[in-house]
Amino acid sequence: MNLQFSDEDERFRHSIRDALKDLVPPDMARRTRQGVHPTKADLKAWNRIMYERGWAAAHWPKEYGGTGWSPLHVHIFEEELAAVDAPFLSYFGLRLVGPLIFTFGTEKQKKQYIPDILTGDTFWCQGFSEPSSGSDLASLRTTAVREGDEYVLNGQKIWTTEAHYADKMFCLARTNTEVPPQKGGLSFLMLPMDDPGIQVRPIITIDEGHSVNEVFFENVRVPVTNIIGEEGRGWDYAKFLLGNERVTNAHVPRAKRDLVLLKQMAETELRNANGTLDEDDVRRRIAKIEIDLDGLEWAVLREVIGGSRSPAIASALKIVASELQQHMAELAVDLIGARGRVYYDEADLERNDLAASPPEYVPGLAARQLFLRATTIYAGSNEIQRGIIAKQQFGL
Amino acid sequence: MNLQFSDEDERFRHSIRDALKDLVPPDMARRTRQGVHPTKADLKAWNRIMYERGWAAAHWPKEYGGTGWSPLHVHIFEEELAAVDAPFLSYFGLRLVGPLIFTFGTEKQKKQYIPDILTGDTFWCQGFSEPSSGSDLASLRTTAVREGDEYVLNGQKIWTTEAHYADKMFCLARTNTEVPPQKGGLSFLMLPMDDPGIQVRPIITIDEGHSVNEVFFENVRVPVTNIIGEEGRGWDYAKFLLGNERVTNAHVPRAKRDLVLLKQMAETELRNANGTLDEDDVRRRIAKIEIDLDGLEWAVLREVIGGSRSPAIASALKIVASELQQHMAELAVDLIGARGRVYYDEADLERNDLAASPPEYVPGLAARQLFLRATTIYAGSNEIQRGIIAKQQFGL
Amino acid sequence: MLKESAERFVSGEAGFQHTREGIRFSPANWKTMADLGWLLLMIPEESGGLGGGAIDAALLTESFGRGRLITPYISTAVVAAGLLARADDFSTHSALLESIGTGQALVALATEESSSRYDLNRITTAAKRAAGGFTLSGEKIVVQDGAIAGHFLVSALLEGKTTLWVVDKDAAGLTRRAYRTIDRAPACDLSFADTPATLVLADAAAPLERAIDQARVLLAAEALGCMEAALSITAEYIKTRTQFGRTLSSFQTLTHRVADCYVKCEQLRSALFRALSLIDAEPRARGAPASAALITAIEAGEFVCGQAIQLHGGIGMTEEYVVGHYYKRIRAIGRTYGDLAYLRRRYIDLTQRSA
Amino acid sequence: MLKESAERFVSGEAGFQHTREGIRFSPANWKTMADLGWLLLMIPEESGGLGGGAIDAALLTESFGRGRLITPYISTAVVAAGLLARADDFSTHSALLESIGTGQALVALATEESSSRYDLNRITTAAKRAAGGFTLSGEKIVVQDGAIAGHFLVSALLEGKTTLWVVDKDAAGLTRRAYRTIDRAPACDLSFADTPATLVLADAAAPLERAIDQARVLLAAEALGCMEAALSITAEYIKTRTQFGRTLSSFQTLTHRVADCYVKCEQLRSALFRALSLIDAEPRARGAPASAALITAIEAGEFVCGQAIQLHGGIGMTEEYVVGHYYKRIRAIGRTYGDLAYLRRRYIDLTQRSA
Repeated sequence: MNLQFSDEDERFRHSIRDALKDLVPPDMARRTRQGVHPTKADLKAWNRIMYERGWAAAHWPKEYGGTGWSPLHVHIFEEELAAVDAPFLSYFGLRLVGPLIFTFGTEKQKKQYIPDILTGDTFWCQGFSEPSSGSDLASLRTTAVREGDEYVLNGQKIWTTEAHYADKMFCLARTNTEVPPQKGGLSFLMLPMDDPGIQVRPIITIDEGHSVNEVFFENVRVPVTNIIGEEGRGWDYAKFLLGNERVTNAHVPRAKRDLVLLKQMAETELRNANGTLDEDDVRRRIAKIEIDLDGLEWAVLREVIGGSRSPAIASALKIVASELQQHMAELAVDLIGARGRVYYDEADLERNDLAASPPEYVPGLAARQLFLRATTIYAGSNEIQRGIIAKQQFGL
Repeated sequence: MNLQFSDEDERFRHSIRDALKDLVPPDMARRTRQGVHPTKADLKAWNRIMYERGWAAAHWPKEYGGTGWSPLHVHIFEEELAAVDAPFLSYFGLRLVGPLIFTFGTEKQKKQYIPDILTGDTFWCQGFSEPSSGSDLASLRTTAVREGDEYVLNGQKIWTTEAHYADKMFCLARTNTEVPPQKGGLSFLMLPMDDPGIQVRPIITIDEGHSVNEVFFENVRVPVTNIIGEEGRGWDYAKFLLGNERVTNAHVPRAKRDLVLLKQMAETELRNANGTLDEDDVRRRIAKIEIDLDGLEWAVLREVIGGSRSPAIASALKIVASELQQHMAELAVDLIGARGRVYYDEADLERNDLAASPPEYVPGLAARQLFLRATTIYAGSNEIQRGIIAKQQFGL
Repeated sequence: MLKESAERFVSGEAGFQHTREGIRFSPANWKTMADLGWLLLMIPEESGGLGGGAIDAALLTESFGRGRLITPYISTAVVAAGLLARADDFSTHSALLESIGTGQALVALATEESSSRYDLNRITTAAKRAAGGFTLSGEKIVVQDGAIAGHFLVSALLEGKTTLWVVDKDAAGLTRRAYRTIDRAPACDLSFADTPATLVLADAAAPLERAIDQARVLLAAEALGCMEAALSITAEYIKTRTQFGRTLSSFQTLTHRVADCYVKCEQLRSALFRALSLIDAEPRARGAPASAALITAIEAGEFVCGQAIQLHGGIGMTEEYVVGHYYKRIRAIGRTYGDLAYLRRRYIDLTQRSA
Repeated sequence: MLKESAERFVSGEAGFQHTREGIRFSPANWKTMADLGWLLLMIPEESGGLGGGAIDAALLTESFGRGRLITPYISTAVVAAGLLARADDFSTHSALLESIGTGQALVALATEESSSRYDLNRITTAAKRAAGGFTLSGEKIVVQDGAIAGHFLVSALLEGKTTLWVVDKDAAGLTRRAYRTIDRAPACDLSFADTPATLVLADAAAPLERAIDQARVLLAAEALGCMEAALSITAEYIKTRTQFGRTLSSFQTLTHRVADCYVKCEQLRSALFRALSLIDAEPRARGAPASAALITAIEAGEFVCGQAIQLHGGIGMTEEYVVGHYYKRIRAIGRTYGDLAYLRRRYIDLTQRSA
């Protein structure tokens, strides 16, 4: 298999690069570089800028407001976005519920939800995980009991990213507790987050940041028209979403940008360290990361262009990408010496009042390393992925 | 816990060191350094030399021909032996069946077998593993059916080290197939290897060396007086042997000597490589090995002096020691460049007609690295050891 | 006896389980530690201490690790007290040492600078003779326990030599910027502008290295405590947590991971015992095992406490739960008295280059 | 089509399964390969070859890996043929190139010396003008396929430049000491004493580096074949082998290990595709991915084929069984056209130091 960017691809890349020049506000770019959890204001502002250029949902078909670009062009576009430190647009509307709605939803639902997803006026969150479920969707317990034209929702979600930002949630609930979730028991429902029966409790993660939440449902009444697709097909739709994620979850464009920054940082620190850092070890670790990342990119491009070759590939990509993110974050912290144990408060960062007078790249690195411990846990822990590979690829 | 060698220990060490000076014939020492599987002639000759000084079974009680030294002195003695590249005396008589006989055997058995073990006139091998058993002694199938004053032995052993050298074998066989091996079904029997019902087939390992064998029994008749201890207690005796092995299997004295040689070799190669080897990486790998080995030695000394603290320790020692041996062997091969892929025949070695005009330490390194892949498999694979730890230490 | 008393202390009022709402330095705990006689444990009797050894102190710090205690014990009671006890002019500093013993004085060591990377002699802070004594000028960063200390032991260059000084927190020309570290320990940066200082050691390189080797070994002991606690909590957790209708402990991958963690703990324990046995040996024989112990602690700790998070899954990632705090302490331990790069280089210099 | 034909070849008469009694170079196989047109596959059509690309050759070597074939394909048909096709004076060497194509000539590359450690320019063998031409003096070690070759391409210094020469095995003053490598490939040492030689390249550094980058990528492809075969044999083995009354595949630790191996194979596959796509790029853009592919092959291969032995247990350690042979081939692959230390340094030079 030969895979090279054509001249046309290169022209496309340059046109994007030109268009993106100076588009990201500098403080927004700095926050992205520093790995701060993006603020809602940043996300909304950037979503609007992208929307105005028709690029909010670059990966969508044209008819729903996307660009209609080829997967390879979308990939190039995302690389260029990452290269200018653009914030990552909120995932849940544009990547998850949007495609779910335009693929399985009614015409009315498309009209009602899609435009606000594109503009960023409505933010979404995803209610999948539950306290008892961990990596196991089959054990979901939240119930949606039909009463007339409504479902009555009771239960609890956990690890709900951006629930504290979100205007709406789409979630999995058991619409039929008589049958197992895999066999028709699950459905996708959409609900407004300001329903009085919904309570959001922040979960502070070990980086002391707030990006995930617990969400409690107490007799939340959802009109039956808020179901996506057919009742009982939630399991299938969840698999559809996971299929969409197989490539994006590798976060290659972002990782490539991080590697550029990491290499710059390493040169700076190596220069300053003047022999007190272990240069060969640093260079070897960078080389290992770069080799793995180049390989990962190639694997993703093969998926993007050639379509999936094996059900185990997505799991392999997840394992490699998550470990790679961790290794990059670990190396970054190792480069900065004793400053790697300083706690940098995001407020200090905004006030630019920083302990240990660090270079710009220092604050956020230690917190980011801590937060990224989660990458080998979430979206199906790496142990789960190994189980999938053993089963799917080898029948073990 | 404070652990330091006393002045008396140091005096002991020096007395041994003086006594060992020039005791090992130079070609024998070279073969030991080169990691050649020791010849029977070497083993017999060295056993005799040790015997004449009363040191063949340094770790045994005085009454059976040992030295009666403290475990710490035995450890020091073994270190000094390793330091002069003495061959490792054959394990099975001196380490295994000897103690089994003097602990559980009859007076007659002691008189009959112990003297020849001490002199090295009788070499033993151990019949434990079978094709179907791997790490699982409970699935042994070799049977010893009592007929009058004899057992009739049928079955097969595998991985029998030195069976092609051995004069006698002690082996586990099922004397009662009605009860499980753990519950009285196993016994230890001793047999002469020249019995016509015994067939030894060499197994060539991936280093192309011959140290292990398959052994087939066809109606081998063993007098009932050749049973060790009581019939049916084979399982307990096997555990007794494993207990004896918990420290010796770490091979610390030998590994310390290997590390000295490895460090010398590294300095030579680094000097010659003149920048083409990755000096920092080599030094870091040596440091890692040394730190782990020092730790292993300390763990062994704690066992030697303090006695066992936890049933999981032996498994931990086995895991660490086996991986350490592999890492040392791998580094050694990595140091010698393209010569690391040359196959050195033991015959070439003796004729000193060697490919790629290597330094003395080169031949044998590649084969040794290959052979040591077995360390994580034999004596209970490292996976088995992890299972033991999980169960014994954590009740998992 | 010390061991039991330490364990009682940690499992009683002081440990993480009981201070979860605000995991931070507790003056009350410190007072108790003073009352128990722990704060001058390692100080020779002739200097007013208990004359205990590093083995005793290691029992304490291992317990502190287990209880995830935020305490300036190592910085104040081991490093600072140890250095003050060896002061060139002991009488000048005996009162401060005594106050450490009663728990009234907290003294932090300020050696790290923007580009020292743990090298004690790679500093630019300078001492200078001034009217009536000496002053210091320069900057120190990430001073362990600096935010709560009343005095600082500060390294500075004088005539090309590394010297050690004591500075009062309220001294003229001293600016302190207080903050905390990822493990919730109090820290600070210090900026000296002609700040009056009193000499402790005119030739500080060797005593500093010795004091910090002690700190390294005691940090390794604390790491062992963290790891043991995190591991035992994890082993219990997987016995009860169910997934896919089975307890997690029925998945062999997870139980074998626990076994791997156990092996790492045992390796650290051995390295630690070795370092403790050689802690009073000559610098080379002391420095290599001390570095080896901390190297092992950092590597093994990253694995064990990292896997404690991994095996817990999501809950392990939360600030509310305890295992993440063990992990963060390990991360901080690995960046206090040397990191892996520094310690490995030092170890190699001591063992692979001729003296 | 090439892929299927390669697989048929390997699973038919040529593969390991069928030559187990004597795993060694087979002249009959070589003849078949010549008949199939594989031996000048990568040679441009104008030089008498098929004008195929490295991707085609990689399909072959991956199959050879899978079948654990002992073949001088890379040394003769890729490296030597490729260099001869680029000879300064093609007409002098076209006959030898043609004989490679027909399978009659085996040509081995002799570049490594006692202290070159894979650096093509770190040599001492010298060329010198003599009556009627040139002669070489010096020594080469571990010449891949040297024991069966009829000619050698030999690197030597002439006026400070690395030059390349062809030498007949029967040339005057040439001593050959034949032996084999751990993977049962035929090798030799060569000693030249005023040995007559014919010039191939007067400025050989760049073409040699290019030819060897091709060899590296094709070796990586062969490693992938070894790994895939070892892994699939292992996965099947653990399904049937029982221990403690259960199949090995019921132990999650083992099935997850298989999954880890799969991930490594996929990583290598990606690195390989990348290197193949860039194999004709300029030296820097070609060299980094070529090195990366072989680095990945060596590391992933050590893991996958090592675990194939581990998961088999004792049987995997025997010379009679196949997985050990895959492992040994990986070990040899990692010491042929550069080892990890060399390749990493080269990769870093190409990617982290400015041009």
